[in-house]
Amino acid sequence: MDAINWHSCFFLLFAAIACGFAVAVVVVGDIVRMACCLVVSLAAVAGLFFLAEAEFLGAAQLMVYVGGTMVLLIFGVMLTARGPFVSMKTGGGQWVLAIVIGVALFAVLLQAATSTSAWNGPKANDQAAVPAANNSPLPQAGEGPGVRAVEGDSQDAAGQLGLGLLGVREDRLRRQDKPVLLGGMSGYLLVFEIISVHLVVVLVGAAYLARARRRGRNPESRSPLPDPRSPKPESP
Amino acid sequence: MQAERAQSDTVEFDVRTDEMLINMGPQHPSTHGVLRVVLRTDGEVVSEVTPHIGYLHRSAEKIAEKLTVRQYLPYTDRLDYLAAMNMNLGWALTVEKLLGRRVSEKTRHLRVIIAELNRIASHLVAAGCFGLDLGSFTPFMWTFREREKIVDLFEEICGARLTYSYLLPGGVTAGPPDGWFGRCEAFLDQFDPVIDELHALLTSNAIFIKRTADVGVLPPEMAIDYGCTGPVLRASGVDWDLRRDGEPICTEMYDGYTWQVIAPTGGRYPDDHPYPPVPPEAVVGDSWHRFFVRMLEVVQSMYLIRQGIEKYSADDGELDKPIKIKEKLPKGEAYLETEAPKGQMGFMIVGDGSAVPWRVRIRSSSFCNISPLPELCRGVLIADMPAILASLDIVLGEIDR
Amino acid sequence: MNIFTEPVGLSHFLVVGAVLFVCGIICMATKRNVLGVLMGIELVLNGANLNFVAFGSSVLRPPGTDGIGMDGQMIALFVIVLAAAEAAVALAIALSYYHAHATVDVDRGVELRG
Amino acid sequence: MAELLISISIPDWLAHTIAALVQCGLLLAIALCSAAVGIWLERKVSARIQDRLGPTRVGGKFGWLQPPADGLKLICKEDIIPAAADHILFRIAPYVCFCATFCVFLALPFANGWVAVELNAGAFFLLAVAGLEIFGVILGGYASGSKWSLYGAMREAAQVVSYEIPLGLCVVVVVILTGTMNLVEIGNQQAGWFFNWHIFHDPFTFVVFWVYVTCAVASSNRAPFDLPEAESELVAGFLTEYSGFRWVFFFMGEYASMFVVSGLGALLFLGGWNGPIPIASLLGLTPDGGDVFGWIGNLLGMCNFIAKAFAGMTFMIWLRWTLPRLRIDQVITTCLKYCVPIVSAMLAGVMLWSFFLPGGLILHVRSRYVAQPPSAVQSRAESSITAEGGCATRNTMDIR
Repeated sequence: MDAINWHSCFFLLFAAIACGFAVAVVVVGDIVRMACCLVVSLAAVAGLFFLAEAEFLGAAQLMVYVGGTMVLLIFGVMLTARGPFVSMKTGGGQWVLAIVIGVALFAVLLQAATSTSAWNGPKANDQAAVPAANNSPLPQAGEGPGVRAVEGDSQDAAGQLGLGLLGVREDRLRRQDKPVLLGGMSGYLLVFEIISVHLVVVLVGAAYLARARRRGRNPESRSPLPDPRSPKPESP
Repeated sequence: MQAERAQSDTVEFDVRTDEMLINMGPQHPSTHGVLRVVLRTDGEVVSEVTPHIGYLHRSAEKIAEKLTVRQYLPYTDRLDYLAAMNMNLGWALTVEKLLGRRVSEKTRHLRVIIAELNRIASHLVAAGCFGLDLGSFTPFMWTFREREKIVDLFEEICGARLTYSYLLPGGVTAGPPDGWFGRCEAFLDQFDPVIDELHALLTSNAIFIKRTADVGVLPPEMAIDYGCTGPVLRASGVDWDLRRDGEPICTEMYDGYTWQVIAPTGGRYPDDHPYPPVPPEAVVGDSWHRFFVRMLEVVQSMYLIRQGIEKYSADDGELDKPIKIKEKLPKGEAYLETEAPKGQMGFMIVGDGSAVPWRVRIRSSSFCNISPLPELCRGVLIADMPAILASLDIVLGEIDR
Repeated sequence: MNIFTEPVGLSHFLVVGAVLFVCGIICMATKRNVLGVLMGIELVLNGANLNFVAFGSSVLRPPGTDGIGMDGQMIALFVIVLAAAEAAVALAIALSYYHAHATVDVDRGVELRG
Repeated sequence: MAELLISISIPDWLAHTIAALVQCGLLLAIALCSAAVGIWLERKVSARIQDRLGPTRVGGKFGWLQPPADGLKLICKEDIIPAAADHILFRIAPYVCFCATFCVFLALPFANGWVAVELNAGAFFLLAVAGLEIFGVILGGYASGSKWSLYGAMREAAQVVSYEIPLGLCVVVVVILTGTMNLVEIGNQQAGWFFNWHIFHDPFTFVVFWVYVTCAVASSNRAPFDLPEAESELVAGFLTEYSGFRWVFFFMGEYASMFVVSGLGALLFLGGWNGPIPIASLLGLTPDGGDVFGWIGNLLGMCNFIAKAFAGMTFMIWLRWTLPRLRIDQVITTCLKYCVPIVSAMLAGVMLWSFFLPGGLILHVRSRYVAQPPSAVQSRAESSITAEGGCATRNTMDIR
């Protein structure tokens, strides 16, 4: 019984949690419990990111998704709760239809995922033990001829991502021999700018959409209670 | 006028949530006893406040029709249990007014000393509970440490620590033990720095000012309309204190004493008091001024006590003895209001010739002081409600009687 | 091929991504609460994200084959950020929907007016 | 650790699990001890402020055993779950709260290299996990089923979420200064005398430190920002329905987060394990002087770090027992109208400062790294921190 592959064990653990709670989100009726199951599922996905050597991304997922978006949803649930957290039931027919479509879609995806051999991952025999947690040694400085696999230094993913955002595609720099193409290695600077402007517009729009309804225009917006004993003479 | 102002600056509310009816009390820690306040809130903003009282009603006035005037004294202690001496004094003065008697100079000076000592104790409790309601626990501990010393002094005189039954109609049961005045002066001397500490801790504290300045503003006309009295009235800029402007029987007690009524008339306090200046945000009549008026009254009371001790020891007369247990009351009625720490306490006695009064009516100062609460708390945040309540300094024993 | 001893490959990640994706679709289809639909969308986005990261990571592929490298993580980062913005707008719409219909039941939104 | 166990022929997977359990146990011990000492410290310091003695009876003259006594008492208390409560959520809320704070201990370094998991994006991970604590509170508030606890929970969620932004920005400022998010690296760069600390690095960071203190106090819900447990209005906020052992977890969560936040502040601004006077390097207790000396040097560093963390906690306790509480809208306005603008301005300031004047406030002669073609990564990886007499070589990365 050769050595346990820790990487796979943790993968199975996080995958089980992610899928289990994703199914729980679908099954559970009460909206708040649904939100909690979703939170755990997203946290498990963040774990999967850590396992796939995307450390910075895992932390980003934890912070933005689980910390931000889910709190937003929980606030939404609390603000729109009507009475004792009513849970709306859907008819049986819709469930059956949805599940049939779901299973069909899943079968297609499963077939696609497992059929291509290239994706079946490194075989145990033709490769040294998968680096579970240790950081691979620093890339040798020597310039290999032509394209060769760069061992992404997971230790420095955040640095690479940051540089990528600023336009320097560091991981591609060393592998491109022809200087003329070096110019083409532009990173994501333009995309980064567009998205930041887009975010500002979106959030201002969201704030405007949910603005106060109290004043004027909306007829049925309730103004604060008429003061029964207000000193104004005209009150009966 | 107040309603419009409150309505216009109600916090612009983002999302229309359901209005919540929330019950604060009767066992709520910040309602000074058994007061139940029903809040109608829209999110954080309080749109309607309705206080419910009566949980501490013991029909004190009905019992008075069964007891003679001297036997009823312990009941007056239980009205405002934080200032029992002042309640006794009010009852005693009313009986003396009914009987048409006056007490000797020495007794008068002793009454001034003890009444002012109890005023300091009551104001200390008010300051401590105010700090507690705003969230800082330390002033509560400091004020109660000082109050313990005053209560020790009272224990030496009459044996009790909260409900004293000492100032009887006609005189006092027994004079203070020797050396009592020395200890009294020792307490006053060490009390000065404590006042400065309290000012540093609360009055000039930025967060305290932010929480109390311009909160629960009670304009003078509304204060008078609702019949508020005492520090609540004076903080709204009405210069009215029964010890100086009251009936002759009250003002005679303070003859020969030099002191000042504390009220921000025209936005300024009487003399250039040595304590922290009034912050710019504070509006006359807000919670901050109510707190500040009490703190300055404590200083005035200290002057009065010192003068009282000098006059008492200079006078070589005799302390009067109280009236007989079964003293006959003349046919007729007498009503007198005296300046208690929380406001004007009114006692009305209707005598029908026998020793037992035919009817007794008590006008409570806290009852009137709490009546503007719904007006003050309209459009205010939930966190301000206890702050305003604490600034009014009410005692439920007195309200429910 | 005992899963515990074999190193995990790309297809395993893809399967998990598919499960999340399908759960999201079913959730969006069956939930009548606006916020339930929103949560379905979150699941779908996460499924997609997982695939991006799986393709981009160097560990999951046999050494020598060249995946999409850092682009996977980059796109996943953008998806996360945009999903947050999308959730904000969706919540704003849900709140105004709640204002108009006084309920969050999706089936009530049948009129095109207002 | 695991190799040690394998060597005595324990099967491989068992060895790894035991090693992992030992490490977790150690971390849990640190978290609980910091909470317990925090409780004792709070009682003693608040007593001194209020002219009283604090616990003196339990365990010797200074009441050392008061925290365990409290814990025992709370464990024996009856565990009440209100009828209207949502049972499952009610039960898991305290554990979510405590785990969020406990996770931070994973990445918090106590000395050079003494850290459970040395993450490359350590600072970022801390911020992400700190955001999870809100769930425990919201679940607790919602699950208790009462209006008052829901109010408390919503207030706390609004407060912590809004204070996460300036807190994050403060951490970003330090990350810009040091060029790395690896907490151990941040600590090491402040080696040497106290003027090497980041707080004295430049005027902007000094201001950012005080904004960090405000946000730290607010995000761990300590006075004067302790709205959720505002006794006077909401009785005890979301904690009203909790009693006995569950309440202990919330309580531990709060004190552990106090320790964590002041620890992080010490690490980012006050030099972490580097004391004002670099005793360890003066006495030659540095790692290159041999294993044992290195270990002792680290031990000194750890004491330094814990002392600073407890100094931070004492400051928070001192704030709590002197200042009254702020109203909810004042809390949020201080965050959005004061903290965020100030930190953003300082962020811009620090960026300009570190671009033009990469040296410390006391301008040491700094040897800037000449950028080697073409890969900037290599220059950064090979630069090493040599502390010769306090002149730290700063490894600024040149971005062409």
